[in-house]
Amino acid sequence: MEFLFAITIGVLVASAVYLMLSNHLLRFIFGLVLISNAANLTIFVSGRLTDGAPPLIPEGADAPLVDVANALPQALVLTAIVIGFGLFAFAIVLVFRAWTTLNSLTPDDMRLAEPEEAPK
Amino acid sequence: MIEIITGSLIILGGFFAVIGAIGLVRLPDVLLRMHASTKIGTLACGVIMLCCAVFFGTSDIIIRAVAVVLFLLLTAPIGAHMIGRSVVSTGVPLWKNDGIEQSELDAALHQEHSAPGEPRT
Amino acid sequence: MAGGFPTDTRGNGLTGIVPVVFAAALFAWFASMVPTIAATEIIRVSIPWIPSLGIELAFLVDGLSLTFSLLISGIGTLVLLYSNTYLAGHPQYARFALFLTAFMVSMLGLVLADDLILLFVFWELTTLTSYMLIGFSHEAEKSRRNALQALFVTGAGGLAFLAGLILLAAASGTTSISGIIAQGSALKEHAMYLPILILLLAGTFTKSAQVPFHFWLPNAMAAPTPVSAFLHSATMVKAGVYVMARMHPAMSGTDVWLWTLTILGAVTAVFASLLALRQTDLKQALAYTTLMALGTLTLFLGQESGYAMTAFATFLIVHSLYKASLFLVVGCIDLSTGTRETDQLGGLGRIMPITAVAAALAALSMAGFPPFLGFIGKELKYAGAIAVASEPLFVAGAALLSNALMLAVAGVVAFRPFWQGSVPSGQSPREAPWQMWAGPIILASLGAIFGIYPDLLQVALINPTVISLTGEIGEAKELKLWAGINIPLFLSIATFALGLLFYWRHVQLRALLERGFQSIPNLDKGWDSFLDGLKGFAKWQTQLVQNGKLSSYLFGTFLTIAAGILLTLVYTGMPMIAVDLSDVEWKHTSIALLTIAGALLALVTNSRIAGIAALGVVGIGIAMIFIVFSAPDVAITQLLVETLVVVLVAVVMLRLPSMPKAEFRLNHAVLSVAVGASVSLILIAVVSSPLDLRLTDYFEATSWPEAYGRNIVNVILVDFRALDTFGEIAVVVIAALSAYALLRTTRKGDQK
Amino acid sequence: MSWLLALPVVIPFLTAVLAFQTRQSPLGRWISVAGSSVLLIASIALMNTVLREGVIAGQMGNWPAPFGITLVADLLSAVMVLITAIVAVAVSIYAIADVDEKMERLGYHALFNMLIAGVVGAFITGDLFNLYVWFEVMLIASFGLLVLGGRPEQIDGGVKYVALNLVSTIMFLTGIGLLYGMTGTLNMADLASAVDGADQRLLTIVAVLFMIAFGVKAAVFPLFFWLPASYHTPAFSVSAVFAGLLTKVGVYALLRMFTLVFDHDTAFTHTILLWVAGLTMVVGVLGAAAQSDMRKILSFHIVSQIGYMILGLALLTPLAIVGAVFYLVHHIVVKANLFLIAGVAQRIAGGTELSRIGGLYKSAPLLAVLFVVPAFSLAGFPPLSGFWAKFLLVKAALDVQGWIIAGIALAVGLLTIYSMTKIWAQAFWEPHPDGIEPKLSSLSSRDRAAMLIPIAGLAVLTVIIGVMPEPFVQFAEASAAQLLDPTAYITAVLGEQP
Amino acid sequence: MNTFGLNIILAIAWVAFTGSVSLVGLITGFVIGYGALWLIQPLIGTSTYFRRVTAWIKLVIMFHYELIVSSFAVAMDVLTPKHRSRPAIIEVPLDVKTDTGILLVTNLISLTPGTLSLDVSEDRKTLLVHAMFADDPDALRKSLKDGMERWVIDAVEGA
Amino acid sequence: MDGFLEISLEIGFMCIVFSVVLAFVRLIKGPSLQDRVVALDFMTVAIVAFCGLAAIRYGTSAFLDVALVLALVGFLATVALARFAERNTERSRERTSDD
Amino acid sequence: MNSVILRVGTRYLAGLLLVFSFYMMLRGHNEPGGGFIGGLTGATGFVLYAIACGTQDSRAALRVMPQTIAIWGLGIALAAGLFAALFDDALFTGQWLFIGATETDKGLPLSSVLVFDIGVYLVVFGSILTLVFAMEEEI
Ligand code: NA
Ligand code: NA
Repeated sequence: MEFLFAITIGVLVASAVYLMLSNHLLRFIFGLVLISNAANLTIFVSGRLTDGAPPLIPEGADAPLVDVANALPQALVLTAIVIGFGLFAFAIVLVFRAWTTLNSLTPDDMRLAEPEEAPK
Repeated sequence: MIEIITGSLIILGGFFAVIGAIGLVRLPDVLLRMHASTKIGTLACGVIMLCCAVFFGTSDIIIRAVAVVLFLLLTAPIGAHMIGRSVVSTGVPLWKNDGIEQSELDAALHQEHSAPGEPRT
Repeated sequence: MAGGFPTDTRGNGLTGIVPVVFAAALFAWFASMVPTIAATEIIRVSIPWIPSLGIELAFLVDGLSLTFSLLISGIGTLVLLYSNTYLAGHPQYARFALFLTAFMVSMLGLVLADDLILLFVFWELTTLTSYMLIGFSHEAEKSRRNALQALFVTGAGGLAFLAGLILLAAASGTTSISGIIAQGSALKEHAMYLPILILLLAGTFTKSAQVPFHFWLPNAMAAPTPVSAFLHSATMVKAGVYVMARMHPAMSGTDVWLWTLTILGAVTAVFASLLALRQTDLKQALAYTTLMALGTLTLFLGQESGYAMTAFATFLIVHSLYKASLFLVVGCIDLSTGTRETDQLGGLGRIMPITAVAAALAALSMAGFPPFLGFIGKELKYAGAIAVASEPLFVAGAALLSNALMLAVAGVVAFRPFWQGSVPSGQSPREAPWQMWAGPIILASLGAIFGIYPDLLQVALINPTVISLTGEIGEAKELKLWAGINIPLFLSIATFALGLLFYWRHVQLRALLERGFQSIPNLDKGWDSFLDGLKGFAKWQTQLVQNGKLSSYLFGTFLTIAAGILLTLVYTGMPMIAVDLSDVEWKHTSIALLTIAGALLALVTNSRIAGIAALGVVGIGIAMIFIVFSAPDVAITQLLVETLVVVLVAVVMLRLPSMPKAEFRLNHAVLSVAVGASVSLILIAVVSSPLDLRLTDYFEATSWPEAYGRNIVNVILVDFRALDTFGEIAVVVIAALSAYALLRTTRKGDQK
Repeated sequence: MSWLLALPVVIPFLTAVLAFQTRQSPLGRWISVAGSSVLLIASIALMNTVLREGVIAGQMGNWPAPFGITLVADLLSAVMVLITAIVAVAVSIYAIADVDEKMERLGYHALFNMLIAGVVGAFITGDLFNLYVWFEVMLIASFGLLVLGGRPEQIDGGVKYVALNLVSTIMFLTGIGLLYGMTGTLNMADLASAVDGADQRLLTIVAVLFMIAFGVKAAVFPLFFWLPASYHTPAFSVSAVFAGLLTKVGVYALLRMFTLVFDHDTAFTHTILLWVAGLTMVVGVLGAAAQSDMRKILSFHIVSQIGYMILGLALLTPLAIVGAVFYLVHHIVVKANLFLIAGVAQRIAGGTELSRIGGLYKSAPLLAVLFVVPAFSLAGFPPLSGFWAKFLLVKAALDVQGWIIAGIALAVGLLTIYSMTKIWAQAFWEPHPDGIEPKLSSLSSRDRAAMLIPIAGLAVLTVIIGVMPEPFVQFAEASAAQLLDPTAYITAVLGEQP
Repeated sequence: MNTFGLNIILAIAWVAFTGSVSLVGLITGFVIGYGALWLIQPLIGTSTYFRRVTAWIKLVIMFHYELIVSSFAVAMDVLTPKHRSRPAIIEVPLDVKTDTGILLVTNLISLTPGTLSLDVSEDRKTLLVHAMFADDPDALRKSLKDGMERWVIDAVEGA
Repeated sequence: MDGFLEISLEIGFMCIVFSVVLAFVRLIKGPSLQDRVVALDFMTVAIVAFCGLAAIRYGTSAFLDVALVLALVGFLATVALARFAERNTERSRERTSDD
Repeated sequence: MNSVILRVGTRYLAGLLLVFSFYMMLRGHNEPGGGFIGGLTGATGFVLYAIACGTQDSRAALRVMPQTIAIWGLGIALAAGLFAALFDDALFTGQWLFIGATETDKGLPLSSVLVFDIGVYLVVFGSILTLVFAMEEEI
């Protein structure tokens, strides 16, 4: 099972990297979304996969009765998702600002911070 | 007995879902596709939620299942309406049935649809 | 500073006086130590400084260091007195005096330090202060350049020197210099002797401007004349010589030592004196004679004989005295006439008699005429040269030639301007004020006094110095004007003859040298091209690495990732991998495929909506994974976040242009696949071995009984790992505030 | 005990909340100053305790390690927190003059304090995932601060900074996932032993993954691109705190993980680090030599000097680690200060581009003095702090016959001298191209005080470290000992191990 | 519909969520619902009305009947190779006045396959409907008005 | 659990997954912006159904909560995208397409 | 958005989402849900509101500036953690009070953990709205 999703993650990462390398900020954003999904999934898979047993303790029991899915990675992934969302939100706004102030979405054309030829 | 009912309802629901999907793929223009997807999809959900209600039978689950259906009934049409009005306002070309055969029709659709609203890829 | 002496000879008030007094006090203090040292004792004080590194604030007063200290503080006093008038009313005189005094103190520290690291601290301080002094007239491009040059060359040497010192300390197990010397010849047998020696000499040769590092010294003359007089005659340039002398007992006597010092010293001496004769600028000429002196001193240090050592000690003093006074004289001439060019000077003797006398006395000492100390020095030189075990002829020849040239230069500098020709029209020279001739006179006459009464020196300084150099008193040879008819005497006579010839024909000789030196590569020009080369290379490299293109930055980063992982894989070999597909259901496969399909669509599409929708699909696929593998909370969060992502993108895209068609880039594709593959591989390897579930078991066991929660995930979030969650919501807040600021930033602040 | 560890993290957050609530009024900046000062007190208290009692650990939420999150302070963490607090105080005072009302209204002080919170958290946490969280707090706050003001070049720099840092962040997250998948734990002290059970080959690979992730943070070759692309663009107080602290968090993380957890194949990992160190030093310093803008020069020098610290880690001898720690502390103080000084130059001479300014030596001698101290300390001139840092590392290298790396370290020192004197010559000695005479008196008395007090303070600190290095060296030795033998650390976190 | 009624609905919704039908639950729901309404206060119109439960029931039943029946029509068209549908956009004049009424009408029309309400004109007088089987637009218009809209009006506005 | 239910569940899952795949086809083909939105919307609804099935399959009501949230929130994306489609054309009449 | 249907629909949905979000948050400790999910859901309510009726109205409806909500949420979460200090526990140690507890039934639990989760809710809620409102207005 894990193997299958390890491959999936590989594909996600590969496409993400390709998108991020393409010299266009919108594609970079797409890549960013993909790769953070991949990272979250990596944690989830690293914690091993359990079919259909959510880590909940039934009423009246002191601990899960069946052996449930590994809760810790779930918590980590949840945290990572939210953090990832925060980063994404900033990134997308930055891209917007880049367009409105630098009037370009191709970062290689952005040469204000590092001008073409350094001033003598 | 419950199992039988549930099982058959499940299959029915799945059947609806597939029909909706087929409609989404096969029907000739956006609005027609929406006819298929929006409602038949909702219907499928409704049926499957009904399964849940029947299968578990406990009050809280029934209430939840009902809630799911109600939410869908409330939200799906609004979504559909939003898309619909955008279709009208952006003037996405629509299909007129003048009894042409399907095959030719698809062909016809293809140049017609390479009007605005096309990713030319 | 050209154009006559300052009208206000009262100088700079307290800022002028205080340093002089301070220096004088120091001189007096050191003088008070003479009896002790003369009694062949030493004074050592040490305070622990960095015990954990064994570094001490240790100071040692012995013959060598006292000699230097007296020269430094004595000449320092006179130079400061001189400067107070020379730079009277200069707006930055306070800084000047500060730097000069600071330099003097560092120099004293350098010669008194008895700890290698402490010595280096002062060594670098002299470099730093001299940088400030050379660049004193900082608004002139030239002096900035030369200051940098001096700093860079000596700094470079200094770093080699540091390495040498560290190795030396490591080799002898202590940083205490006297400690090292006490170990006798242990160092010479040590495996690291050669590298240590080379590194130390690299330091000392750059500092003492030995050939081929000599080029910075004449440029350093951009400094005001008093600075040149102090740094570039009496003190700083002798720091290197001092260190060689200091290490002499521990390191001399090996062939490497002997030959390096002898040859380089000799070459420097001759070469420099030729250069000196070639100069028309008095100051430059003096600068090169300084080089010559340093060469000679190095030459002596190559040897071990008592003659050589005595000669070293004597000539050290001689040179400091006459050279300092000549520099100061040149300063007077410069101020008085506004030029330092020999052919524009003449007939000053009658107008500036006192200065002329000082010049004459100094010059005679320099030329080595009796009864001046210079004569004794020269005699000893020859004696020493002959005493040299190896190649006496070579050394003697070098000495003879350089001395003769010195004589000529002495004439050019101190005789010609005063006693030949007449004052050129347009010049209205006057005699220098007393503050300015006092120094030269005193120093020069000391040359005479010591020449007539050499015993004064003999006991007070020479013998102790020789002891510091050799270890035994017996080695010290007697200083006397008349040593009888011997080879040195003949050589002296030869020197006079040759020297006078040179002086008589010095104009022609200069022309000859001019032609000769065209062929020799000019390291000073080399310096500029070196700097340009450095800048050029730096620019090239930087444009290569930091080319301002995000795409190449990202490429580099991802390349590092892929290369890092894969090469490590090559090094470690394949980790254990166990693939188990038994429990894979078609459901799992189809979800995986859906996710992959979504990713690929996002990859290929040029339509923004298709892209977003594709991301939506990936999100849905992953949500399904979370559902199937029993993570409802995560699934909900994933779906909610996914929805918001779509909403945000949809909003932002209203203002963004459509995406251009992406052309396929093979290198990008290869790299991407490599990164993806390596991640997959590692993950597969990770999940191939069972997972230790201690933590999870604990959470399951305690979640309800101790944390009163049935949703273990939520309990982990709000209780077991609440700190994570707190940090995480902090991230969310900050992200919102940052994005808000970024959106509003073009507006007038933030309004509701 | 645990509160002693928690407070340094809590205080900046409280400060941030209050500062944000008062962002419309000038009160905000004073809250920021006060908060930083309280943080300073707290970190001094922490340092005291650590010095007295050795490594201390606190279990947040009273959940025993390794199950809950542990905060740990050994000497290294304590000193990093302390130095962070010092920089925070300095910069928050400086900001009074440097940060305008508009930025304040947009929440500068809140962001600044959150940044500090993130940095402190990163230094003090004993949990790997928690470290990730603090990295994120720090990172996102730095995003905000970097683009605050929204000038085009800020946006440009921001794009590159954000893009590259996001990559490293995601690497880090992935690495954590993998390491958890191998060991089943996140507590660093627990990891130290847990990794021994894992497949060592795999461990090495994951180690390299972490090395790269932290390498980007630390801005080592060839991962430093984001730094020179952005550090010269934001407000001066911002770039000062960035220059001082951000990269050091990466160095700290490397130092921690590669002494505590990834110490299984040092022959491989630390050899890589050695190469990285050398290349980073050289490339960075040459980059600086190619620049003609004060802040750009300084930015590239950060890279170069990170190389020295990595060198210490790479050599992994006690003396080398001592050098690394000493360098870490010295560099934070000096580098932050230089950026603050650049800010003053900007204000009174009208720029940081060396060809467009000058005359500072003549008309602003005080500033000249204040510049000489950190500048020549950075260049490694004795008796300033930078000399001892360099001395320790070079000695460490020579002790293990690392001739070449020692040579590189020294040569780089020379080139550092070169670019420091370049600034000195062109901004201070050379007359101002427009003939104006930049004077400190052109600043309002409030601004003058706000800018010069922190600068002077840091300069004094530099001199103290230089002239009285013994306590600092002793301290560095002690913390190096703790790093090289983490038993105390592990025991403090997990209790006595069987 | 007045605030009180809406509030009750929310309270019930709350009970539904918690799944525990109890007075406490109802009250909690009422309170929380009140909070929610307070937040969205500006949205709440002032129109108040007495609802007819029977009309509601009728509406619900008829709706589901429509839903099922027309679903099959669409399904047929989807599955058979030939498209028998004659789609057209028709305008339906609206008699229903209240917001709720309009929402109900449009949603229900949309939910019954074969018809899809696209938009309501700004003056709320006409409804734009897309019909799959608009062979006779007038007939369709009539059926919509006498069917769905009528029932809604009965239920909501009780003409 | 009863065999028939097992089988019907499998069938149900297959149907849902298959319909999602079909929707994906529409999503790729487009052609109009709205087509893609519709496809995405349909997928969301399908997931709701999927959750329902999962709840039955694993006998846990937890998955119904997922369905609940999705049913309530899912259409927001549709609304946002539809609005984008509309505004996009308002902003530039000549560019009704999204690329 | 000048859509009658959407506006009317929003009237119901916004309220519904809000109530639902509270529900999701409160039950989080025992069943799927919690502060994040609650906050995200609640936010979507107002996002919808903003889309349907514009940001002016929804800001008015919210009354408080969203960033204030967010920062207070952070403050509350921190306070919940600091609360433990009163009982000489470490930061973020859960403090529980069970109303009407019997040995069989724990009774109605009140806890610092719940307060923390409320803080989380407010942060997520406020932050998302800060962002979305600003974007709606600037773009
Ligand atoms: Na270990
Ligand atoms: Na300049």
